[in-house]
Amino acid sequence: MSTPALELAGVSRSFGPVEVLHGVTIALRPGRVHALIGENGAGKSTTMKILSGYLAPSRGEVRVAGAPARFASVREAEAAGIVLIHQEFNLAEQLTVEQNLFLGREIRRGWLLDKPAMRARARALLDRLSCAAGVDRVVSTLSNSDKQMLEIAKALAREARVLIMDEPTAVLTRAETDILLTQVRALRDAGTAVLFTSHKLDEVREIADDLTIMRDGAVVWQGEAAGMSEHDMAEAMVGREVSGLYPAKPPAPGGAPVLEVEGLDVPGHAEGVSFALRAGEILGVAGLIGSGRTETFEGLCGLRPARGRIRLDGREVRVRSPAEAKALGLGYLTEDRKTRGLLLTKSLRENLTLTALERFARLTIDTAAEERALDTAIAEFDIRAGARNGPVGNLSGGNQQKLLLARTLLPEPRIVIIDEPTRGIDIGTRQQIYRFIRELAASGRSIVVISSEMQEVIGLADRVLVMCRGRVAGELEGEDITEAQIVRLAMGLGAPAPAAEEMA
Amino acid sequence: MSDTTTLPRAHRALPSMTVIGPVLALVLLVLIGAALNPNFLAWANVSNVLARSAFIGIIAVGMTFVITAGGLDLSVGSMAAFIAGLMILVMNAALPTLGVGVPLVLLGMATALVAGLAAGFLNGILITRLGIEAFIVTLGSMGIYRSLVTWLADGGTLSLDFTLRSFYQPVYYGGVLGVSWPIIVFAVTVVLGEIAMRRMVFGRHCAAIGSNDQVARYSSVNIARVRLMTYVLLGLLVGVATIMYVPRLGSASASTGLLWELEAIAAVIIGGTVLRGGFGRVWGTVIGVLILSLIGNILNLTDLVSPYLNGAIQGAIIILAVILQREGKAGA
Amino acid sequence: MSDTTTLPRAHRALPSMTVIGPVLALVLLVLIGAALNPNFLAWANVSNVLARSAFIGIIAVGMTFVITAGGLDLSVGSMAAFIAGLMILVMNAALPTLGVGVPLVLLGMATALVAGLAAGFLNGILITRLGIEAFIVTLGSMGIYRSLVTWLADGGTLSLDFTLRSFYQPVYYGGVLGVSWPIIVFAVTVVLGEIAMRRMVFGRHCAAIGSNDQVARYSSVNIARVRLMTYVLLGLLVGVATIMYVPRLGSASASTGLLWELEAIAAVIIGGTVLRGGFGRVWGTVIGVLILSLIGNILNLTDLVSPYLNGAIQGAIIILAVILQREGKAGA
Amino acid sequence: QETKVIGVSIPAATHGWAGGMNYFAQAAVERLEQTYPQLDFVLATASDPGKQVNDIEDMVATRHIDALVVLPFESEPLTGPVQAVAQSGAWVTVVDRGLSQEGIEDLYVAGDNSGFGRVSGAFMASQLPEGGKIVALRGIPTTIDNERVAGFESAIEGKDIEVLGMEHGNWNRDDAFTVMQDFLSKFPEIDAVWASDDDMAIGVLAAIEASGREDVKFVLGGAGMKEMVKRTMDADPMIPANVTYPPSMIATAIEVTALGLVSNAPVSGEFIIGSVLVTPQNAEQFYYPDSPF
Ligand SMILES: Nc1ncnc2c1ncn2[C@@H]1O[C@H](COP(=O)(O)OP(=O)(O)OP(=O)(O)O)[C@@H](O)[C@H]1O
Ligand SMILES: Nc1ncnc2c1ncn2[C@@H]1O[C@H](COP(=O)(O)OP(=O)(O)OP(=O)(O)O)[C@@H](O)[C@H]1O
Ligand SMILES: [Mg+2]
Ligand SMILES: [Mg+2]
Repeated sequence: MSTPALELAGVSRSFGPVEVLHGVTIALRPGRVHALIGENGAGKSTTMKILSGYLAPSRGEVRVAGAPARFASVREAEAAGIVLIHQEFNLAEQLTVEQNLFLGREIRRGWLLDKPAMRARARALLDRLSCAAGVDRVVSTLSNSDKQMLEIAKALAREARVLIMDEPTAVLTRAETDILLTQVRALRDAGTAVLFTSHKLDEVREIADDLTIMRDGAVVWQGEAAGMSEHDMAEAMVGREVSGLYPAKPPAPGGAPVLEVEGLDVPGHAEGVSFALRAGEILGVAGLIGSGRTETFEGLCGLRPARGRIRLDGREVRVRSPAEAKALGLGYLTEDRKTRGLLLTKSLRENLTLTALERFARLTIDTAAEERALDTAIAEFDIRAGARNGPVGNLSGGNQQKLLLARTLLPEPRIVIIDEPTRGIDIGTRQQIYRFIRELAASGRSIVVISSEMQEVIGLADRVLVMCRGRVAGELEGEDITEAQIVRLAMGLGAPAPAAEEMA
Repeated sequence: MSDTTTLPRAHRALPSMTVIGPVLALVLLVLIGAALNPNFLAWANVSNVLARSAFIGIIAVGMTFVITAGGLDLSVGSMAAFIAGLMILVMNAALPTLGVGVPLVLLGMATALVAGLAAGFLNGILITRLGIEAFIVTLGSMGIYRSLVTWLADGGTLSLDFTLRSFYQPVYYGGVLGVSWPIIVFAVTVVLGEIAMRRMVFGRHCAAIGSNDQVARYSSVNIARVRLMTYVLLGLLVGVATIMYVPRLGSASASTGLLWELEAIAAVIIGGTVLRGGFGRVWGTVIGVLILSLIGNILNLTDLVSPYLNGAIQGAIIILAVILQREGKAGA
Repeated sequence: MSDTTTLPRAHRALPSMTVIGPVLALVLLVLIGAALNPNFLAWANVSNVLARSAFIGIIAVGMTFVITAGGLDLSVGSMAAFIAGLMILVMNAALPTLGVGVPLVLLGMATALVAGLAAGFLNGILITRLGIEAFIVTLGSMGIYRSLVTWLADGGTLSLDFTLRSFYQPVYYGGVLGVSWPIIVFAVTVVLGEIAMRRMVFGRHCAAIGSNDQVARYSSVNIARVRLMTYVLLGLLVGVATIMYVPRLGSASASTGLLWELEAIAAVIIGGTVLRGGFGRVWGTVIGVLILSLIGNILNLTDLVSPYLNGAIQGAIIILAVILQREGKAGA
Repeated sequence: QETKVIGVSIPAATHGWAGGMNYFAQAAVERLEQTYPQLDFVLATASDPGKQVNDIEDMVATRHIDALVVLPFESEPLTGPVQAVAQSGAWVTVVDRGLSQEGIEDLYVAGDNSGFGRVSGAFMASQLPEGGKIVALRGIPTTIDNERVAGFESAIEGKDIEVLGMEHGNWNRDDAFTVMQDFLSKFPEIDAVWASDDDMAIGVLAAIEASGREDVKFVLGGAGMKEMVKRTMDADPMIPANVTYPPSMIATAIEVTALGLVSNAPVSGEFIIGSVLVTPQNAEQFYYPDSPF
C-alpha cells in the first residue's frame, strides 16, 4: 500500500480535564476514500480538526506523508494541501457566494481584484456541483443545501491533496448527495485522499474504501469497507444490535382534526397550502429541497409573514408571532440549529429552558428546577456533554440537535412541528428519537415531521403531505406511502389524491 | 459580531480575570487615593463620591440591559437634561396652585418618571418597530432633547423656585443613618438590576437577544417587546436619576448631563458587559461607575499633574482598567 | 448582532430603498435648500459646503473601513485636534530655520501624516493585540488626545505664525479650475476608497472580518493585520484631513474637531454601512456626509426656527434620512 | 427701499454666560426687526470655531450680508474668515473677543477679561486677612480663561494670599460642585473661593452648604447673574460682591451696528465695557430682574 498522505498516530485530545480522544490512529491514503463513523460525540469532528490543523493533539503525532508535522495554523495545513469542510457552516453570511469562495485567496490583476475571472471560476465550480445558486447572491439568502454546496466548492477550489469532509451530506437530498459522491469519486481517481463522515450508512457503504468506526473517543473497528454491511456498521458503532429503527405504526387515529390549515400563503415561498392534523397523528411532510416546506411551517408559526385560515379545535385563530404560536400550543423545531436554534455561547441549561422560561420563574428563575429539567433532558435524549456548564457550541453536532429537540418539547406543545428531526444524528439515537416521537403521538399530541429523508417519512409518518414548488402536490396515506409515490408527487408529476386539485 | 463567539468562552476558561479585573482596578484606585490623601477614605469623601456617582450609576444600570440586548443609547445625557428642565418648569408652574410641599415634589417626580418612560418608549419604538440602528435613533434624539432643553431655558438656565429648592433639597442631601438618598436609591437600583439580570426572565431574554436574536425569535421570545422594554427601563431610570439630580443644584441647562452617555457606556463596558450584546453584569457596571468617579476624585485631591492633563489620565486609566480585565485573552 | 443577518437580505430583496434612500434624502434636502434660497445652488455656496465637508468626509471614508471590519473609532475628532496642534507647533518651531516656503509646509504635512499614522497604529495595536474593545480604546485615546492638545496649547489656542498662515492658506482656499483643494482631495480619497472597498482584497477582507471573523481567520485572512490596517488608514486620513484643516483656521485648540467622531460615524451609517460590520459602502458615506453638512447650511439659509432648535432639526433629519432608507424592511 | 442684511454669529448657549448672551442677541434681533423693517437679520449659533466659520461663509454666500456682528468662539481661527468678510466690503462688528489681527473690524465692543480677573483679585485681596487661603475655579480651558486667571494672579501678587488649589469647573454648575466638594475634602481650612463665574459660584455654594463647613467666609463669582446680584444686594455675607461681564454687550453691538447701517451715523471705533465691582452699595444698578441671566 502507498504511504499515507496524512495520518494520526496514537492521538489523544483533552478539553480541560476531559479527554475526548484516546489514542486514535488513522491513516488516509492517496486515491482512497476513508469513512469515519461513530455515534454522536464519539470524536469524529475532533479527529478531523486535529488532522486539518484546527486543533492540536494533546498527545500523539500527526504525520504528513510519513513525516511528523505540527501545524501552527490552518494556513500551514492548507499549505500542505489539507482542507477541511466543517460540520457547521463556515461562511461569511453577508458576503456573496463568489466572495466566500475566494476569501483569503482572491485572484488579483495587479492591485485590483480580477472579478470576472473569479466569477467565471466560481460559476464553473458550482456547475461542477450542479448548484444553481448565483455567484453574486449574498450567502445569508441561500438555502442550507446551497450553502453546503458552496462549502464543497470552496474545498474543491483549494485543490486539496487531502480532503476532509465532516458530514457534508447532512443537509443534502439524495440527488445532491449523488452529485457530491460523483465529485468525490473523481477526486479519488485523481489521487486525492478523502476522509468523510456521515450518519447515513448507505452512503458510507456506497463510497468508502476504508472504514474507521469510533466509539467514546476510541477506534473500535478499522479496515477495508468492502466486507461491512450497514447492519454491521450500526452494530459496531452503537455497541448493540440495532433493528427495527422505526417503531410500529398503530392504526390511524380518528377523531376531529386538531389543526386545520386552509389556503396558507407564505409570500415568495408557498401558496394555498391546506391540510388537517388529528390528535395522535404523525404527519410527514416530504418534498425536494426548496419546495417551501420549511417556509410554510415557519409561516404557520408566525415566524414569517403569512396569510390563510388556521383553525385550532375548530376555532379560528391568528398566529402573528412565535410567542402567539407558543401560547396556542404550537412548537416548532428549526432545521437550522446553528443560526436559529441554539445560543452557542450559552450553557446547556440556558438553552434548554429558553422557550419555556416562564415555567421556571415566578418572580425569579428557579435555577434548581432548571437543573432538574436539564438532568431529565440529558437522560431522556441521551445528551452527551463533556462539561454541563460549558457553552453549547462545544457539544458535538448531534448532541446539539438532541438538546434542541429537548428544548422544543419542554413547553409541552400540543402540536409539534419538527423540521429535519435527525439531521446529524447517529443511528442508535435516531432509533430513540423515532420511538420518542411515536410516544408523543400516542400521548395525544399531533406531530408534523418535515424531512428530506424519504425513509424517515415513510417509516415514521401515518400520513404524508408532499410539497412541490410551494404547493401541496398530494397527500398519501397507509399503504400508499411509498418511495415511488412520494418522488412522483415531489417532482410534480400529477397528483393521485383528489384533495390536491381542490386546493390548486 | 466578531468577538461574541470567542469572548464568552474566554469568560469560562478564565473566569478569574474578567471577574477579578474590574474589582482589582477599583481596589488599586482606592489604594492610590488613600496613599495620596488621608481624607480620601473619610466618610465625607466616600459619601460625596458615591452620591455623585448615583446619577450616572442609575443610568448605567439601565444601559447594561440595553447593551446586553444588543442595543445602545446615546441620548441618556440630553434626555436627563430635558427631563430635569421639564420637571423644573412643571414644578415652578404648579407652585402657585399646590404651594411648597410634598404634593408638589411628588408631582415633579411623577413628571420625571413619566417623561423618562415616554422618552425611552419613543427611542424603543423607533428602534424596534421601524428597525433603525439604535445608534442613529439615539444620536438623533440626543440632538433633539439637548435642543429642547436649550429652547425651554431660552438658552440659559432653568432654576427651581428658591423656596421650593430648599424644600426639595433633602432628597439629595438628606438620607437615612448618614447615608444620603442618592446612595440608597442607587444601591436599591443595583440590587434590583442584578436580580433582574441574573434571576429573572427579562435578563435572560436580554442576553439571549443580544447573543443571537434569530435564535431568540425562534425560541418564541418576543424580541421586539423585550428590546423595547430595555429602552423603556433605561428611560425610567434616567427619570429616577433626574429626580435625584434636580434637588442638588435646582437647575437645568444645555450643559446638564453633557457626555453622561459616554460615561455610562464606558462604565458598562469597563464592568465587563460585552458591547455587542449577549452578556451583561450589573455589579460590574457599578464597579465601572465607581472607577470613573474615583479617577476624577483622586485627580482633584492631588495636584500631581497639570489639570489640562486630567482627561489624558482618565483616558489612560479607562484603557488600563480594561486591559487588566482582558489580559487573559491577550493572545486571542 | 441583531440586524446583520436580516439586513443584507433586505439589500438584495429591496436594492431600491437602501440604495435610493440616502440619495433621495440628499435630493430632498437640495430641493428644500434651492426652494428656500436662490443662492443655494450658486457655485460659491456649493463650493463652500463641499470644501467644509471634506474634513469629516475624508475621515468618514476611513471610518467606513473601520466600521465595515466590525470596529469603531471615537478618537478621530480629538486626534485631528492633536495632530493640528502638533503640526502648528512643528511648523512654528521650524520657521526660523526653514523660513516661509514650500519645504516648511511639506514638513508640516509630513508631521500630520506621520502623527496620524502613529495614532492610528496605536489604537489599532491596542485593539488587535491586546484584544480590548475598540469602544474603550478609542474612548480612552479620545480623552488623551483632547487633553494633550489642551496642554500643548496651555489651555488656549495654538496659532500658526501669521506670515506662514498666509502662505499656507491656498491649500484650503486655492484650487484648480475653481475647485478648491479640499474638494479635490476629498474626491480623490472617495474614489480610491471606493476602489479599495469594492475592487481590492483589502475591502473584501474588511467585510469578511466584520461579517464573521472566525470564518475569515479560517480562510487564512490575517485578521489582526487587516483590522490594524483599518485603524492605520483611518489615522492617516485624519492626518490628511488635518492638512486641509489647518490652513483654514490656522489654529488648534481644545475645541477643534469636537464631536467629529459622532458626525463621521453618523455619516457612515446614514450612508448604509452596517454598524456591526460586514457591509460597507464608501459612496454612501459621501452622501451621508453631504446630508449632514447640508442640514447646517440650510438652517443658515433661513431663520424659520429658533437657533436653539437647530439641534432638534438636525436630529430629526438624521433619523428621517435613515427611515427613508430602511422603510422597506419596516415589517421585518 | 433696499433691504439690508445683518449677520449675527455667536457661540451656542453652552454655559450660563453664553446663554445670557444668546438671549440678549435674540431679543435685540427681534426688537430691531420691528423697529427697522428695512433690516433683515440672520442669527447663527455655533458649537465650535469650525462651525462658526461655516456659518459666516454661509451668510456671505447665500444671504449677501451687509454687516456682520461676530462674537468669535476663538480669536485665532476666526481672524481669517472675518477678514474675508471685511474685504468683501461688509461692515464688521467684533464683540468681546478681539481678533488676532488689528484693524479688521469697523466696530469693537468688548469686555475686558484681564480686567475682570484684576478686579476679582483686588477684591479678594482686600477682603482677606494676612495669609488668607483660597481656592479658585477656572472655566473651560480657553484664552479667555487664561486672561482672567492671569489678571487675577497679577492682582494678588505680592499680597499674602495663598492659592491652595485651582481646578477647571468649566463654567458649569455640576463640575464646580464636584470640584468644590473635593477641595473641601482636601483642604481642612479654606477662607474664600474665587469661583470666577456665577454659574460656578452656585455649584460652589451648594457644595459648601452641603458640607456644613463654616470656615469658608465668602465666594466671589462673576458675570453678574441676576440671582447672584440680588443676593449681593440683599447683603448675603457669602456673596459680598460680584464682578460684571455683561452678556448684554452683544445687544449693544447689534444695536449700534443696525443704527450705523440705517442712518450712516459714525459708529465705528471701540467700546470697551470694563468690569465693575458690584457691591451691596451699587448692586441695584446691575440688577435686571427680567433678564434670564
Ligand atoms: N471545544 C470543546 N470543548 C470541550 N469539549 C469539546 C469541544 N469540542 C468537542 N468537545 C467534546 O468532545 C466530544 C467529541 O465531539 P465531536 O464533535 O468530535 O463528536 P462527533 O463524533 O463529531 O459527534 P457528532 O456526530 O455529533 O458530530 C464531545 O463530547 C464534545 O462535547
Ligand atoms: N434564509 C433564506 N432567505 C431567503 N430565501 C431562502 C432562505 N432559505 C431558503 N430560501 C429559499 O427558499 C426556498 C425554499 O427554501 P428551503 O430550501 O429551506 O425549502 P424546504 O422545502 O424547506 O427545503 P429543506 O427544508 O429541505 O431545505 C429556496 O428557494 C431557498 O433558496
Ligand atoms: Mg461531528
Ligand atoms: Mg427546510
